[in-house]
Amino acid sequence: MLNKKSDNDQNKKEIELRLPSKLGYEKVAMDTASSLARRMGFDGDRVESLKTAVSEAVTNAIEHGNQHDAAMKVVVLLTVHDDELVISVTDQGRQALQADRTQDVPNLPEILHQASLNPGADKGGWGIWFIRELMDEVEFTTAPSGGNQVRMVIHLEQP
Amino acid sequence: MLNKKSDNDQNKKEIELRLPSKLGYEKVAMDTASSLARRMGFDGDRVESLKTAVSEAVTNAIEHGNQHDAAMKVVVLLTVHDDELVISVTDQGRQALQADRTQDVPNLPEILHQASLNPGADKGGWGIWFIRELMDEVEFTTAPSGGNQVRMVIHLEQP
Amino acid sequence: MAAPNVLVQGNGEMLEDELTVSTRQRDDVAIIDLVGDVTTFAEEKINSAYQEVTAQGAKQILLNFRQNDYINSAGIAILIGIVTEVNRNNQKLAVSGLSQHFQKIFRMVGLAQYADIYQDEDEAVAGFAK
Amino acid sequence: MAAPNVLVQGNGEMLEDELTVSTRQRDDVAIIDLVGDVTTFAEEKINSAYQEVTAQGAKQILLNFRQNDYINSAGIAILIGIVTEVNRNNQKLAVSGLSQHFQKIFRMVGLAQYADIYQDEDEAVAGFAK
Ligand SMILES: Nc1ncnc2c1ncn2[C@@H]1O[C@H](COP(=O)(O)OP(=O)(O)O)[C@@H](O)[C@H]1O
Ligand SMILES: Nc1ncnc2c1ncn2[C@@H]1O[C@H](COP(=O)(O)OP(=O)(O)O)[C@@H](O)[C@H]1O
Repeated sequence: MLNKKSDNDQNKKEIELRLPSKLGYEKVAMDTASSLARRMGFDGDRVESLKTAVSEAVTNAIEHGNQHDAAMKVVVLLTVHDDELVISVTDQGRQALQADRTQDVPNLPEILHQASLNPGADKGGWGIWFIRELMDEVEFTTAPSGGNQVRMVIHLEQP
Repeated sequence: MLNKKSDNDQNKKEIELRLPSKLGYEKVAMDTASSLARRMGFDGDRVESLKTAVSEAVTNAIEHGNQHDAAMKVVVLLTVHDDELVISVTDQGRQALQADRTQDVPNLPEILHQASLNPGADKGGWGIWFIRELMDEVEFTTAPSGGNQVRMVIHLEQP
Repeated sequence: MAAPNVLVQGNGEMLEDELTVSTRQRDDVAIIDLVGDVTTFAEEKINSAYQEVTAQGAKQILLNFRQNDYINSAGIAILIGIVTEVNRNNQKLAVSGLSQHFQKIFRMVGLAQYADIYQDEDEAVAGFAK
Repeated sequence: MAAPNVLVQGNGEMLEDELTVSTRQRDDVAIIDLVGDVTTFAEEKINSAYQEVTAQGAKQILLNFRQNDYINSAGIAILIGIVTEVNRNNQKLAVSGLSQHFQKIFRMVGLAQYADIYQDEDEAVAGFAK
């Protein structure tokens, strides 16, 4: 599933980044993706969208998939294509991602209502929705290793 | 040799980057190191030095160690310490680094003299010297895998 | 979103806590300046600043962003918490200084319904005065 | 330093060739503008620009750098090739527009002995006129 366009040459354009599951390190993934996208010719607005999507995916892998166990790795695979950048983020699956969570569309008035009843109510649930809104293609799968994997694609519009 | 200060916690602050051996990809390593160093608090001048050192080490790994075979990987390991950043760059050793080359001090007047006799003469040989001049500690070893490895340290001076 | 309520201090890494929060008063507006990253690590700082200006009787509050290249969903959740309190306390909230991208994010989330978005502080203070 | 004499065109990747070279004349100075990365991929472009201004009889040549965050040792080797030619052809060479870091690199290498380093184009043109 990882590389739909996979061919012999493709792994020659793959960059792999392995990060400790510690909040803060998602910024390294965000900056690496941002630098690569800028050098591929993505414009500023798309690069910003990519930064948010990558940081949310890695943050989820750290927080949920790997449960903040710093010794567990988050693997970010960036594959450069002529017309798109494909990013997959894989965790070690200490917690499995429930399929129904990937379709969540958070509702702010409802969240505010719940919080007005109980100030401690969860105000989150935006990460996956941001990724889906900001990227051109998004797919959630289970990696062969058993970890959760999100695959995101951002298309390069030729000027 | 890789992590002199290695302890149980240290691999929790290790970032690994694997790149194809294709010129241009050294820029991704350069940008990742630069982003990390800036976020650690290194000043602009030190970050520039680090960028040059990392790009030279990765370029050597691509050109010499892996002989431009894009399917061979260059592995960059970045380890965050409180007071320093340690970067090791490892290739797959298709060509071995001769120990005496690590002590080269290129001489511009001599290079220009040779080039005046033969315009095709090599005008390079600056990469390792740049790394040695710009980083606080530099060490060349052979990795357990058999590849060439350069380990560079840059110290964070506390303000 | 499990947001551990930690406040990590700089330890040479600087990868965690990169937000500076301060408060000041301008005309009838309590301004909370937010410089840096707005993530889960920001929770205590932002909530304290809000409680401080509220204890001082603030009725109009401006969250003035600056150099915030990194606001993530945990940061958005913190701001939703502030909106909850602002509603409860009958205050008015506005935001200024957001980049184009984060203005877009605020609109996507629906926060623009609860806090007017201004380009900069001057515009915001003028907006409150209307 | 094996510098393959390739000239790779943009193919959506943009990871290889990121240099734009152009030439112009100002007073008695032939200016070669270099915008972008100066690496092994720059060889043909820089050498052609040098040969072009030399064929036109240039005696004073300015390499005017701009937005060059990335000059590597292969780029330095190309510039050493230019110094060789400049010596052979009894021309004068100067450089301008380098960042602090690359001014330092040029001094470390010893290139400052063979090409005066100026902050910007105006300063360089004035320097040649002396
Ligand atoms: N990598 C992951 N592994 C396991 N569960 C996940 C992962 N990513 C997301 N989830 C689940 O999906 C939910 C929604 O995620 P998200 O939209 O990012 O919001 P939040 O992280 O704020 O809860 C999470 O609360 C979690 O239960
Ligand atoms: N990673 C490496 N693997 C094998 N040989 C290397 C490696 N790095 C450097 N070398 C050898 O050391 C020499 C000097 O390297 P360097 O100073 O970077 O200059 P240059 O690459 O321009 O020759 C190279 O020409 C090569 O023979």
